[in-house]
Amino acid sequence: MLDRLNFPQPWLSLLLFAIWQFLSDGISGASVVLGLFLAWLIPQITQGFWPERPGFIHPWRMPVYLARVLMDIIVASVSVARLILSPRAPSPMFVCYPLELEHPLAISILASTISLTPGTVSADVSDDNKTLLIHALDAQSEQEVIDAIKTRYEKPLLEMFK
Amino acid sequence: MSLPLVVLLPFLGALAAPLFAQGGRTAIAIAASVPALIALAALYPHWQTLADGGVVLHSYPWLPQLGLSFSFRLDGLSLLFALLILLIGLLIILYARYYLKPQENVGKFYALLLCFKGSMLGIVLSSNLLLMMIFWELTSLTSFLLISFWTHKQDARRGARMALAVTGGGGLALLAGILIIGNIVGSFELDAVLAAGDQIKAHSLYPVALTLVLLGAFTKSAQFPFHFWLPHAMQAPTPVSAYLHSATMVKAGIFLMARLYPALAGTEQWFYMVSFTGMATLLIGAYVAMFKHDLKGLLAHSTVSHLGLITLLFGMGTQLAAVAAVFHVINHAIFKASLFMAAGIIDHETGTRDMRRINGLWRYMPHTATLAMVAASSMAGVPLLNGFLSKEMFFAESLQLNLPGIWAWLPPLVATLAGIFAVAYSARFIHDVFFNGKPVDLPIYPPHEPPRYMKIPVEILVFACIMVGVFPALSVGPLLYAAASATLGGEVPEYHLAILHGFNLPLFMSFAAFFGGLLMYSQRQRFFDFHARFREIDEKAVFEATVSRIASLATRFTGHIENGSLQRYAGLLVISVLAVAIAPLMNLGVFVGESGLSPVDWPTLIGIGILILCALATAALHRERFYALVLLSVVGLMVALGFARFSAPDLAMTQLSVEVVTIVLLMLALFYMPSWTPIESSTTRRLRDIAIALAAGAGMTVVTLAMLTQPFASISEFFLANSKPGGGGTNVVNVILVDFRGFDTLGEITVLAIAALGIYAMLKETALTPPPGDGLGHRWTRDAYPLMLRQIARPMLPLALMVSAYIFLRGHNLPGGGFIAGLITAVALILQYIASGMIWTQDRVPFRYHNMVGLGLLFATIAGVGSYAFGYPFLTSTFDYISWPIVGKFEVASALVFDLGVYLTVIGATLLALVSIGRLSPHSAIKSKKEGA
Amino acid sequence: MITIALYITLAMVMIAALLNVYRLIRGPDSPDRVLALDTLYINAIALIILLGITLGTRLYLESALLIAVMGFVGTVAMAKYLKRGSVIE
Amino acid sequence: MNEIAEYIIAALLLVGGFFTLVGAIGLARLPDFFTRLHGPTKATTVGVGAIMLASVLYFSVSHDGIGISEILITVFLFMTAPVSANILAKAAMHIGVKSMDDTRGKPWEQ
Amino acid sequence: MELAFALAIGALTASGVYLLLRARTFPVVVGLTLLSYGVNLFLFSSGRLVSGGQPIIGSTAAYSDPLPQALVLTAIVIGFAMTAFVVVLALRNLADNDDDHVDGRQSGTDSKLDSAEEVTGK
Amino acid sequence: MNHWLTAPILIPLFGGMLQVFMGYAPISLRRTLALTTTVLLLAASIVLLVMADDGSYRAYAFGNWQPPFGIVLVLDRLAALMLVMTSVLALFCHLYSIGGADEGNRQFHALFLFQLLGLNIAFLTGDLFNLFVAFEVLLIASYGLLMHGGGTTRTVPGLHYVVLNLIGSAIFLISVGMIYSVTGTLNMADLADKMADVSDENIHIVKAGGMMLLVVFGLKAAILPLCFWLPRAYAKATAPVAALFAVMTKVGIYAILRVYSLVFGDQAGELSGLGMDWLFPLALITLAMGVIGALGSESLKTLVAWQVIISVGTLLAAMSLGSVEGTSAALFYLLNTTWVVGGLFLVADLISRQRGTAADKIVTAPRMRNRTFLSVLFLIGAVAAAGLPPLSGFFAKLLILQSVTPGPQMAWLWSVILIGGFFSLIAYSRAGSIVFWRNVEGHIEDPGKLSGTVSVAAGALVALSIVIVALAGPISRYTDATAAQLHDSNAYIGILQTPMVGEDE
Ligand code: NA
Ligand code: NA
Repeated sequence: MLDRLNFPQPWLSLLLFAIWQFLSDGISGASVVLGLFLAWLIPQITQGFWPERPGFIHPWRMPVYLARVLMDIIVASVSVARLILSPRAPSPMFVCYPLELEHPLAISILASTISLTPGTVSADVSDDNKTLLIHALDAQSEQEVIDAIKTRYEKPLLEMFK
Repeated sequence: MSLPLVVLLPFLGALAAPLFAQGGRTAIAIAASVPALIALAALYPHWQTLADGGVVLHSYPWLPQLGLSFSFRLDGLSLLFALLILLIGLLIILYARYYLKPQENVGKFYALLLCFKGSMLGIVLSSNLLLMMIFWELTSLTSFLLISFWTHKQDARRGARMALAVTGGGGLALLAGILIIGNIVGSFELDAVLAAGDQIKAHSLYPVALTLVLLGAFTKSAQFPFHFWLPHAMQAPTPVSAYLHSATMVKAGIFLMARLYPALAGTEQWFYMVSFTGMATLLIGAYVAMFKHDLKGLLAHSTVSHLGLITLLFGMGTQLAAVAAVFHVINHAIFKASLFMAAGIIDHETGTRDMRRINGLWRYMPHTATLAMVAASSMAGVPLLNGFLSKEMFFAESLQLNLPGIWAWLPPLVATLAGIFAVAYSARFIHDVFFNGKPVDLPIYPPHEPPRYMKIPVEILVFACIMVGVFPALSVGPLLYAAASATLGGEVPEYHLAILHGFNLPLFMSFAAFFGGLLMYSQRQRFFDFHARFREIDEKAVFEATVSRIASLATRFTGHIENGSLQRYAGLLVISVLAVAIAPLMNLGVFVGESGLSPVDWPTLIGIGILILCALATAALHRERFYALVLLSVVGLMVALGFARFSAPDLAMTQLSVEVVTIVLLMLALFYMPSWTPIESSTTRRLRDIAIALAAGAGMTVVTLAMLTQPFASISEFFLANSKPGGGGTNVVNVILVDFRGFDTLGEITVLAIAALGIYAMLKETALTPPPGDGLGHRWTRDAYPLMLRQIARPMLPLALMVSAYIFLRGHNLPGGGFIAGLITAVALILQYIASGMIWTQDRVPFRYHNMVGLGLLFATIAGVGSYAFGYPFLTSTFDYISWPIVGKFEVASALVFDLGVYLTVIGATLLALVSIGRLSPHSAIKSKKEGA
Repeated sequence: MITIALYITLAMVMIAALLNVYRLIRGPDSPDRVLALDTLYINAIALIILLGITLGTRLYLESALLIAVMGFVGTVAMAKYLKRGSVIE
Repeated sequence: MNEIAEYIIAALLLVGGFFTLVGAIGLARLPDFFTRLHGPTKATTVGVGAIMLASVLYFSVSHDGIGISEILITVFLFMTAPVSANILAKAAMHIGVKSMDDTRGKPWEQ
Repeated sequence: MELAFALAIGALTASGVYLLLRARTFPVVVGLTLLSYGVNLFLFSSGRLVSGGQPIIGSTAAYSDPLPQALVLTAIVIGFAMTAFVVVLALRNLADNDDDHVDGRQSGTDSKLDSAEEVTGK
Repeated sequence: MNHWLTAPILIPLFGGMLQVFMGYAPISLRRTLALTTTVLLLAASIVLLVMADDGSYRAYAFGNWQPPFGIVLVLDRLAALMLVMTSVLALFCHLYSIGGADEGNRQFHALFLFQLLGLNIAFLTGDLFNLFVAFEVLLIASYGLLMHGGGTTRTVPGLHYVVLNLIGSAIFLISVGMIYSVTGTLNMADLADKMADVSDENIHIVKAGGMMLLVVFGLKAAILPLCFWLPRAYAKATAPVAALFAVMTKVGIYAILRVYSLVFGDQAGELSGLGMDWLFPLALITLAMGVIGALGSESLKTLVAWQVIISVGTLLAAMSLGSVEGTSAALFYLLNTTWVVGGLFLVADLISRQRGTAADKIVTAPRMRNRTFLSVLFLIGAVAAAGLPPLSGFFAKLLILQSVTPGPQMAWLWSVILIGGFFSLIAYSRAGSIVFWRNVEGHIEDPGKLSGTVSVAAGALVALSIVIVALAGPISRYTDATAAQLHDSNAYIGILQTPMVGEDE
């Protein structure tokens, strides 16, 4: 019994604890106790579902990356809005993007980023996790799209995940 | 006590009889005789009372609400019948001992015979009409079983069913008649009824009551036009025919007429109904008897005729006629029983009853022949035999009927004609059987005399024929007097029992009948030829065909209405609702009530517009099933928004979660189903359905509008006021769910649990072939678990659990609670199944859903039972605010345990259901894992 | 100020919802419909938030959260049905 | 209430409403499924995010303290929108939804 | 507002009833779902329509009637259980009879008139 | 606070939960526990019957909330009678099921006990919406039970049964909404109290709601034209389930009796006796339809299933007379018909097991084993069901016939009941003589042996018709008192004044 009194996924526990404090409208004795309990209990239940730890090596770079993505999202929205409202027909294109990332979580993050950022939506990941199919709404050339993604998103992610 | 004993003993004997069956036929016959012997002994002490004109009454209360009592009455009439039943019964028992074959089921036979005897005694001894009714129907039932004793014979089965249908059906009419009489008199006790004759006859319902009672009597006593069952009942073993169909049961109808004579007779209606029925029966029975080649058939039709004779006598309505009727009951019972037994012996010894084959038996069995010839002579009305006496009385009475004009000739004419036929068929019975050349391939040849003891009953009866014929006053005088007196209610007319009453018109009629009959028999071939021109109706076949036809009509009719179409049943249901609701709704008058309409707000209106559009589109476009699901989702979403818009956050959340789970469920099912619904109904049909649907929709609209615009007050003020102080929560909906109406919630999670268990059980052995691709010709993709989905789904689970915990804990005070929390957890788990598959997920779920369902129910129930300890009723909640160091002040409510039960049940049930369906899929080869093992 | 903005926003969101329904009914293909439904779900989140602001209460926020969760699961399930047939296997 | 906050809230609301509408217009107007995918994925998500932010601000300023649920919803939306888009795109490619004529490149066989 | 609301309930009922009268399990289930939406809204509205009156003590001045809300909540959950069961039963029907008819007839023995009209998908 | 009132609910609930947990325990253990539960339930029901016989109303307020605010259970003579009737039937059905019919589904006993739970809640509850919940509990359990036993034949009738009842549930909810929207309450006593005060504008809504409720109850009770789902469903169900279902239609009858004698009782002013004028003719037509169905039946179980419909027609006809006598007679008949029909389903199943492929079809077949025993059982059952003397059915019918006062109603009732009885007689004699007597050459391959338990269960249930006759006096005294109590709705309304725990009494 005692050996179960651990935190199998400390990061997750921490995250859950933090979220609990937000959810319970301010920090109080009760919320801390309950938060601790849940931060322990929930990973106990769910640890089977999340066995592979993400291979984070530089987690602190995440906020920077997220901030960049957030900015890009806003820009993307504006550009999509402009395109949608303009009478001009878009010139779309499917792009096959060669992946360097290997970890599935990292690939997912990249694919998500691509979908949220200007002009592109990730449509598919190849079975061997080597290629990403991207639909670009209004792109000039395939290489241009690939290069933009490579430098702007995949590089930082490569640094974070190994 | 002795009277109930007399009736009940045979029933007890019936229970005991099969035990004696082991001891062989003799043992059981002796055992079966015991009840009758005891009964005779029990009746003997009452004789003096009866001879003095008294009545013996034994009465015990039974069901006063019904007017039913356990009361018995012994008077002359019932004594006469009881003696017939008991004495002839004894003879029958003896006779049957030899008649039945050792390998036959004698236990069953004697048991049934005793049951019958008890029922018959019950009829004649009952002093309560309802009690009599019970025994009446019992005789129908037991006779049904006796007639069909040889169940392997088709004719026996059919004859039995026909007898049951006619006599049982008549019994129902009789029941109605008796109930009316009881209603008029205010009692079913015989004394009261017999005393209330004038009251009954004056009542407006008298004609109905009389008709119904007579229907009962006529069917039982085989009166025209219900006589047809009796000859077919002759498929019974001969002891049964002799006992039931000549001596006793068929006399029950006669008994009834005699019994109720003071209460019902003496009116024109009685006269016409009874005497004309009797006349018709008399004539038809006598006529047909002549042409029967079957020995028992002849006797059966003769019985019909004689029963008609007795009925006619009762119908005449004069006191002397009634005396004659009672007298003929005795005489007929005696000679006809002996004749049946003789016929049974002949059948027994020759193997056939066909008179065309049976000839010249005189040479083989002179003893039996002598007996039969005497009895047959009695039946023909030969002087010095008992039959002659009552027949003379009958002829005399037939002359007394004062019918108007030329009709006055009818009764004597019919009587004489019937007499002629009677002599003719009696002559046939004698001549055609015992003389008339040599036997024609008898199955048993040469015939012998039967065993000695088999003849004894016949001898006794034939002896009685002679005794009564020669010394009527001495032999039956007192009994007849007592019976007649009881029948007539005390006043007995002057009558003389003598061998001869001098040379008068009745005697002349007898002579005419005698010689006419002999003449007719000598010219029989002409009559046979004449009769052969008419097609003989086989009533049994007609009856059988009628029943079959009714049955097949019923089958067709039922099949037509109950056609197995859900559409029809559902349509009927909806139409029924419309039918009952339409009148009140039409009366609504104004559609918009007092409170009027509230102002419109456009966004809501647009939302409602979308809702209506998508609802109608779902119906209109339902054939493309997936499309219908998408539209349905929109409708569900809009409903949820509607709940939120009109102040029901809890409902909005529940609706949303349930809707998604439902859609997932529908898609799980749709996978195996055709993607398209073909058009299968005609345009008319669809138009009709549209009309029904529109009517239902219009009705709901009208009701809703009327309802929403009326001012309103409800008990909810109490909930709002007491939620916080009494229930410890500010979310009133939640407090209602877990506290005020917690019992509903317990029921509801039980429903959820049962549904899940039922689904699990139902799908356990179901195998479905999944389609190889969608309906549009695409094969399914190989990629079952897309990478992005898998990656996002996994962190979703702990987050969802966190949110569930949050929603759960705040539920008592803010929107949320066990349900919604449960559904969030369930949906998060479902997402795991969708993203990563059954095997993967199932391996990681640390609990079994079955147990979770059970545990949830258990928590909720225990939370409820807990209050017993404090002397409070089930589900009384308690809460307190507790202060702990560090933690601070917090609320503890027992309702939370209840809500935890809800939470667990919802998760367990939802997943058990979905996983059970998911397991059908070919990829989930984990049937024996976790859930299945 | 906020009230006017609320009304304008509400109008825009409602128009958006109508456009989504148009796409949903128009199709032409099932993915279009599911996409429209998904978008409608997200619109519904906006509506709920706006409702909360209008009423000045946060009691409806969890409904919004639930729409987000349920909309996602619903979309995923439908998309999986379209390409794979069996949603849970 | 703080007037600046009011302006910010109003602006956020309008921006949110605008993007929501734009996403829907894109869904309604763009020529093929894959192009239609872009509008909702980005614009609508951002629009709702803005409205959410308005809500956070509104309740923080008015009375109820900081609204974290809205943030949670927004984060959730940003996490799931790409996944929805992805799986829908896969479904569309599987079904063989027509892409507009001058699309370069080809969707994958599923 | 009430009129629109009433019309919505009417539309849900009408659509539901029409689908209930179809000959296959799937539309029947969809019809049941629609009908139950209508019924739930109706039962909900038996406490009348109130804006911003969520029955959370202290959250508003005038509360809407909480009792119908609780009843509808119960009804929704029960309805879900029932729908789940009937869906599974429909599957079972499909498995047992190779057919999703509800009108008791076997596939292939459809009457002439009906099969003449039959249209099979796209 | 008298906790006995919760016994008929808690016993099957705990018993059922235990079964859920024990799905994988040895079958003998599960059977023992399940049967123990049923026996306990019977004992508790008898205790309640004795309690109720003092003629008072006992209210049990869940959560200690004063009615009409909380949910109350109300025990009166009628409720107690229904409880005992159901637990007796259930005991024998359960006994029969452990003779082997419970195999193949680990949840059978759980479903069975939950079914009883739902029934008991329905009989005891004093709350209209809780009645809905009770219906749902018993229905969902019955769906599960109906599908029990594998095979494909019961799927379609099961589907029909389920869908129709789901529509019924929807209608129930609409009715509840309509009635609540006017009265603002759900407690039946409170509703009864408020009926006279319903305003003229609102009365039509209540009327429509009340009538729709009647349709719902009519659907459960299987009254024409809502009865067609029943024959196939019952005929196809596993025998002990079909036998238990003998009580299912009676729940509808009970609900009609309860709601329309209380809420729309004498005190209800213009609303009193709502719908009863519809009921009488419909009941008679139902009876007639039942008889026609019975005549046309091609199997014994179908025949018995139509007998259920005959019973319903008879019961409703007597009830809709609206008199104390009529109600009492109906209750007497109810007891008789429920047990006998249940028994007949079991007997039909026993017969069917002895006849090889002919099963229970009314056709000639090789001679069955144990013919005498089975034919006696069938005879008793048929006599009791067809209403012939000397068994209970006759007395019940007699009571019904006598309960009507002279007039056109009497003419109709008598004619239909008596003529119906005549044709039932023909139907039963035809079926019995074909099944038992009309044999063809050949032998049945390995008919299952009749085990003691199943024979006892089936025999005991039909033999109850003899017991009823023996106890006819006390039983009819009880039903008289029940009917009298039922017709005094004001006494029931008195439960609103029941003191709560902690209040001064
Ligand atoms: Na001859
Ligand atoms: Na499909």
